Amino acid sequence: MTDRQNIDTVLAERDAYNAALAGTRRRGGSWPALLVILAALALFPLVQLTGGNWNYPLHLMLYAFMYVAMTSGWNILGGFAGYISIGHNVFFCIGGYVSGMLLASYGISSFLTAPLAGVVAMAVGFCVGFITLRVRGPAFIISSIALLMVARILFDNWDFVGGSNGISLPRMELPVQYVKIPYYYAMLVIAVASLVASYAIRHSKFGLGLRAISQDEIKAESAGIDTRFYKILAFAISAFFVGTAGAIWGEYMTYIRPNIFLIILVAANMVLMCILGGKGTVAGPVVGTVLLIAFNEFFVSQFGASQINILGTGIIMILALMFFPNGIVGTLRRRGRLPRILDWD
Amino acid sequence: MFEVRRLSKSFGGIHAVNDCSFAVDEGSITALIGPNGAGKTTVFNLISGTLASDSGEVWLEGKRIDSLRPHQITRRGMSRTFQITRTLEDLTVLENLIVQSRVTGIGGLFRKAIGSAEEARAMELLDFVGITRLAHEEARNLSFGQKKLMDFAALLMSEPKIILLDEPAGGVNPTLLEAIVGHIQELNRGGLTVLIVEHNIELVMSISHKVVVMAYGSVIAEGEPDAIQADRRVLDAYLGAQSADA
Amino acid sequence: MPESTALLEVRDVVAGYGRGPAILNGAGITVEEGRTHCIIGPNGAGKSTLLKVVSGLLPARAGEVVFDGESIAGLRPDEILRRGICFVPQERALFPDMSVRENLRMGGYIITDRADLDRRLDEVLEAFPVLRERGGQRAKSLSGGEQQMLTMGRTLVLRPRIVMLDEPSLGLAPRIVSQVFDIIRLLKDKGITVIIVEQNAVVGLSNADLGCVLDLGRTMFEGPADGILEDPRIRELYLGKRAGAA
Amino acid sequence: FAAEPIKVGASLPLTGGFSVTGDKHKVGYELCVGMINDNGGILGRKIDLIVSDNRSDTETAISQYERMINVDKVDVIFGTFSSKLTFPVSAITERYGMVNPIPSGGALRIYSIGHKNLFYFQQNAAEYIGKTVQRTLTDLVDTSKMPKTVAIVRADDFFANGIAAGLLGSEVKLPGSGKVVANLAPGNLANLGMKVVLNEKWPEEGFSDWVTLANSIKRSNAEFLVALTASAEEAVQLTRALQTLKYQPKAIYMSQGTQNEYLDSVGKASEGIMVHSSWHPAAGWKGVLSGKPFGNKDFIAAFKARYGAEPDEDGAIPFALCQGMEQAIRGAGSTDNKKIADWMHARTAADPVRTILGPFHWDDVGLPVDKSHLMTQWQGGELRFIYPTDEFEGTSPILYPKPQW
Amino acid sequence: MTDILQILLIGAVLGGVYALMASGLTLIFGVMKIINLAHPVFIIIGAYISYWLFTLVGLDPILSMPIAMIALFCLGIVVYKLIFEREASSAKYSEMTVLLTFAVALSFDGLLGVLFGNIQRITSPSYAVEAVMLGDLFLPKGQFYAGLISIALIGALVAFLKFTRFGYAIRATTQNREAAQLLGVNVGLVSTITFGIGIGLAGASGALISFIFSFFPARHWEWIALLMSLIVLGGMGRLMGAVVGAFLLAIVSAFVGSYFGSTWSMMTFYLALFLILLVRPQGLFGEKME
Ligand SMILES: Nc1ncnc2c1ncn2[C@@H]1O[C@H](COP(=O)(O)OP(=O)(O)OP(=O)(O)O)[C@@H](O)[C@H]1O
Ligand SMILES: Nc1ncnc2c1ncn2[C@@H]1O[C@H](COP(=O)(O)OP(=O)(O)OP(=O)(O)O)[C@@H](O)[C@H]1O
Ligand SMILES: [Mg+2]
Ligand SMILES: [Mg+2]
Repeated sequence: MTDRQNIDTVLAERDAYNAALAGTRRRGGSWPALLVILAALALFPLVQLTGGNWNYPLHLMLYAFMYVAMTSGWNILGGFAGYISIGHNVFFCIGGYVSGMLLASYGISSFLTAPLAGVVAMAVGFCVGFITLRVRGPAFIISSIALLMVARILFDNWDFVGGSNGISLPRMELPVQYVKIPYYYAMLVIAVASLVASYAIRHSKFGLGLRAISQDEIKAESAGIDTRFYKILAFAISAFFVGTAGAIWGEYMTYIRPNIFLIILVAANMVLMCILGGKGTVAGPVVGTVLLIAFNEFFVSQFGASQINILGTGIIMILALMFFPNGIVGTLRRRGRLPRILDWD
Repeated sequence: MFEVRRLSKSFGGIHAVNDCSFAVDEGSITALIGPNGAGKTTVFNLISGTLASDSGEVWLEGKRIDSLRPHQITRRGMSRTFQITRTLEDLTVLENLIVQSRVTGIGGLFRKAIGSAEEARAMELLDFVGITRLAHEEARNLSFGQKKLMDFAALLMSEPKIILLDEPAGGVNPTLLEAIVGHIQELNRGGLTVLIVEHNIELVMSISHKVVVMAYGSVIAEGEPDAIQADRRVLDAYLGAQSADA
Repeated sequence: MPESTALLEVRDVVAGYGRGPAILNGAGITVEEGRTHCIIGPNGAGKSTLLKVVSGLLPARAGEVVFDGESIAGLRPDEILRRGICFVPQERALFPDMSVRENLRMGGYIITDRADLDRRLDEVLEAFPVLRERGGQRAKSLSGGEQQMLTMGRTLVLRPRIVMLDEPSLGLAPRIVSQVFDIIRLLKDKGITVIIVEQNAVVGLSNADLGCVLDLGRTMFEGPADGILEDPRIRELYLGKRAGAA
Repeated sequence: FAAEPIKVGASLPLTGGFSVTGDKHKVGYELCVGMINDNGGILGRKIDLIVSDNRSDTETAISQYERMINVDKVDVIFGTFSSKLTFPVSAITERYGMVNPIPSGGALRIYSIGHKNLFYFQQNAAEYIGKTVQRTLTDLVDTSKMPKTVAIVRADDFFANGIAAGLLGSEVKLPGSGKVVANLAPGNLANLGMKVVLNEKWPEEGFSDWVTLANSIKRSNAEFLVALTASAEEAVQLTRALQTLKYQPKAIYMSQGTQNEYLDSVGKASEGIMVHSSWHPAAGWKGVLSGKPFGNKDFIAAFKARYGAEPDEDGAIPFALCQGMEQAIRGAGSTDNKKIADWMHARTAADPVRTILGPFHWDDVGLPVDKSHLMTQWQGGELRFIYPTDEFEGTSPILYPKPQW
Repeated sequence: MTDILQILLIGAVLGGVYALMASGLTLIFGVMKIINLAHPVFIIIGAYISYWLFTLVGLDPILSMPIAMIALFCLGIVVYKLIFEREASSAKYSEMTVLLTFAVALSFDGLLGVLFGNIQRITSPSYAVEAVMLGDLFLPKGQFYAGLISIALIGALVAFLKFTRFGYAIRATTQNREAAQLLGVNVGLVSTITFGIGIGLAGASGALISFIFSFFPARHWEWIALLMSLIVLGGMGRLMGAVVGAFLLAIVSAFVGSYFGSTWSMMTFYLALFLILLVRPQGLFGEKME
């Protein structure tokens, strides 16, 4: 039998025990470093003046910006609210077609119409969300795949927009070394905007509500959160960024057709990048996007583009999920090893 | 202030709630008791809008609320806890509390998630239920009883006018329970209306002003605690031998 | 205490979840064959964690778990079950879509001799006539009390040497609570050693032979149940003042 | 040691839906480049061919040409397979002022958006293939035995839609601006006096319901079936389904199915099926390689010697393309794409590019002038060349009506 | 009338095959809550096994079905052990596995592509292009045999679950994993074997479709949505639901394909899915979740 302890000792010990086990609060990110990076990105296109051919790096970077924007957008619904959509490229497609058709028919540049394209995507997101957000978990994931398939069939058979053959868009007449720069900046702006939005949401009541929804909707409702409205709003906002990115991408490609946008791999990329980086974190989409694109380039340069590429992506993903189940950002944070520059939550 | 009229709900063939009516007076503590499966939790679910009733009405402060959605009901000042605690597992305990605080208008949506006044209040509540150290812990890591305590603290965050407690004592350590009961009574004196479901009969009898007894989905008795405790039907259906000893 | 009577000896266990801090810091319990034990302690003390360690659901980081003279630390839950330790967790552990009979049959999953199993099933149905009545009904449609009986009945099919129940009275109406403790006595009569964790400490301890107080992840006190009930300090720290009135 | 090699880049669908043909394009390019290098290269420089696999995916194809042009810094590119991939790629090559010689990409729309550096290395745009179908039937089939009804089914694919537009006589429009590129009315089927009893398309990806489609065809009772498949694989699937259901029309024409793989997969069921082609072993075209005559016969011999197998259309076309580009680089005297384009545009009927697919010269948009497709038919497990009857020796008579399954 | 019967027949025989394709998926979902997006890729692996056995040694795909099944059963076990087992304790298991299976699908897609190239294949046993005539109606033999075998296999599976001790364990694990574990079920083993069985069924259906559909590694993406709509329609995790869903949708899609054109036949599956989500989210046979 243990000796009988004094009540006060026990109470004091309890306090000590509690202090020892107490969880620590999160730190904030470091802003100056981010601003430096942003400035560097903004100045990067100047390299074209050096006379070298930097078109491919520019292409890769704007491609990465595009995915940052789409993945952050996706993250608002998939990460914060916990509704994993494998059909978000539908909005990518809608954005591309709205701006693309305006460009092809009236010659209005996508740079002007991209926000409108985003708004249309948002509106469609609103309507779709109204139906599909009634179910959650596996059923929602499946419904998102079905949405993708339905959109594909509809676009393939919609003659007005050129059906499955698509339509080609007028080119911007610029000397070869400058031709990527406008798109570079446009994508950069969208990416930064999506990150800012994502940050703002993450730190707002709305974001907290979404995270509550991702955990337990009934509980969230009874806590006074209008879950239906929150979810649909999240869906619409996330569609906005994906749609805007699609608008610019369409003009950049100078050609739009359903199978550029509506293949499952595009959606998969969004999901993968987000999960790899850390779902539900602000920095996760950036980390995931950069890593995945870097891996992909690595494979292409080492082995040429081939099936090995797909195999490699798959294996990386398996390993990432097994060893970083909360994404790189999420897992590092849990272990307290997250560099401050990535801690935006 | 609050009234349930002829509420019914069935699942498949089971009439979980059957033509159930009772009223809760403003500023009172009313207990809802009854055997397992009597339909108490279902009544809570119907009142708070978590479930849609088959028929019947729910009135709060002179307005019908049975067609409202749960969050609308919460915003009218009626909050509840869950018998099987529902926690937002990935959120920290602090966030679990903050989530319950009131958000107004679209502008409010984009206000800072954790305001400093809210945080102070939340910490105060956590301190009261003795889990301050867990404030930044993810809620999934709490023990059964700790979740119950967190749930209770969170309920108070929204500063409700009426609270529905579904078995708040189950799984909570008796020492702490006393403090909590004391707190509820104090709030009640400040004007809070309480409807409580509880199997801890001693607790029920000591704090409630009125007791409503349910069995098989309907109210079988209603009245002052003493009268209820002496009621044969209640004894048979609910209390059994054990309380006869007490 | 003579060594020979200890059926299960848990000593100086250190355990925690994942990479987290140690929740149990030298907890232990000595379980004597054929006696009923009650573990009490504040919320988050580590009571459930201790049972999880014994049942093999959670690995211990240090310490010994000796059952019947052999160490069972590191074994899988089903292996530990085969040795005769059965654990009923805090959440009711039924198979909701299986019938009552199928649930009972699952209780004897590790019994390969069909005839023997049938005999045991009969015995259990004899002991719980309600279960025979509801044989074909799905487990999830039973009331809380019936579900608890089913859980216990299922344990009886197995005839383990030790049964560990985590808060068996949780959420049950007083009438059913007394039934549950009747069943626990029945188990004891059949020679089964019982360990219960109870927040309803007074009732728990008064139905047990031995008690154990767990706090801060350590065993603070171990001894005869009535001794614990009467100790004023323990009463103040863990049982609540009200307990005195009971 | 000689000068820097000439880098040539090509992105091909080596895997994915177009893999069978894509793979053969690689073989065709490699054979030709290998022979040029054996002959000492061009302008004293060896050729370094870089082929990458775009998995039949549009975005990958685009990105690979970007990469080849900007990172690998290729001097010349060879085109990719299929209209679907060529359409977007042509925008990239145009932007960088690269000549885009196209082995396969016959849809008229590709040539209607004002690109200046495209050169098509087959007989004619897809929309005009119907002419060959029409002439084959009018010239070779007795009017009284001519089918009266026709079912036209097609993949919802660029190329197949192009052929269908010609056969059905639709307008070819640019969506968006709505500009009409060509009005093909009344269409070859109308010219043949046939009534269209079924007009159906299937999605370009993910279609597997061939039995239902075949059942619809059978229910239509059409005497002539036009099946515009986008790939050899689709041709195989459809043939098998039709065979299972014992649909017995008087004639079947397919847009794909000249490949040896087709024969391997359907066997005797191929008997009597007509497929148009750009190339046939019997065609006696005379070409030039490394400044020396190198005709179709030489190609077949070289192919057999190197790969031990019979070549087919999909090996011949890229070979011809490479042959043409060799002449163009040599003619331009440099790998400057501007000069190459000018040289190619300057070709005429009298002074064409000479390849194993015959002579080529192009109009402003890059389509060949004065050439038309061949019609072939599977007969006794061999692809026989049945039309035109007057261009070369070795024409076989048509097998009509198609024998029953 | 003959027309209608004919279309019905075509749909029905295909339904059998879909049912088998979906049954493994449903089983795995039911027991482990894994939405196996890699299921179609395993089907394709099964198809490759039959293809090579047919091409190299001339073994009939129906005869090689057991081989494909056993091989895939083993593969399933290996994959489970390597990848899924360590996740099984994670709180977000169900969600994680969606992504993991996706990654597995991607990896096998790539691996098969490296090994065999993304070239379309199909086995050609003689019955693949023959039909049984029933008066005016014909029944494509390939589909007919495949449908029959599928139904037999599903029947065997149902019996296995209902009547064997292991079947009991599987069902118990489905309903309450922890409870099953505490009653002495080695849930790790049960999960492993169940996963193996599910993948084995994928292998079997792969062998059967090897002579019905042409296949290549990347083809599996096209089947994911189709299979998913079947299991959602029936109620996720419900074996009988998946079977009924498969027949229903196959038949409806045959009618849509016949009367509205082939382009729209796939639409049947997705629209059905949306409809069911709208009207009865738990599926035809599922029970309402909270
Ligand atoms: N979602 C549901 N589906 C089917 N039956 C249900 C459902 N919820 C409750 N029931 C049934 O309705 C009846 C009333 O249940 P309820 O939970 O309201 O009882 P209770 O009075 O809260 O009991 P307890 O004291 O055990 O919590 C029970 O018979 C229960 O089985
Ligand atoms: N899964 C988990 N991960 C991390 N920490 C946990 C987990 N489960 C419990 N804990 C922590 O372990 C401590 C003990 O928990 P345990 O469940 O054993 O308490 P308990 O004594 O059973 O309490 P109660 O009476 O409330 O059930 C608590 O402080 C809790 O925060
Ligand atoms: Mg209840
Ligand atoms: Mg506990």
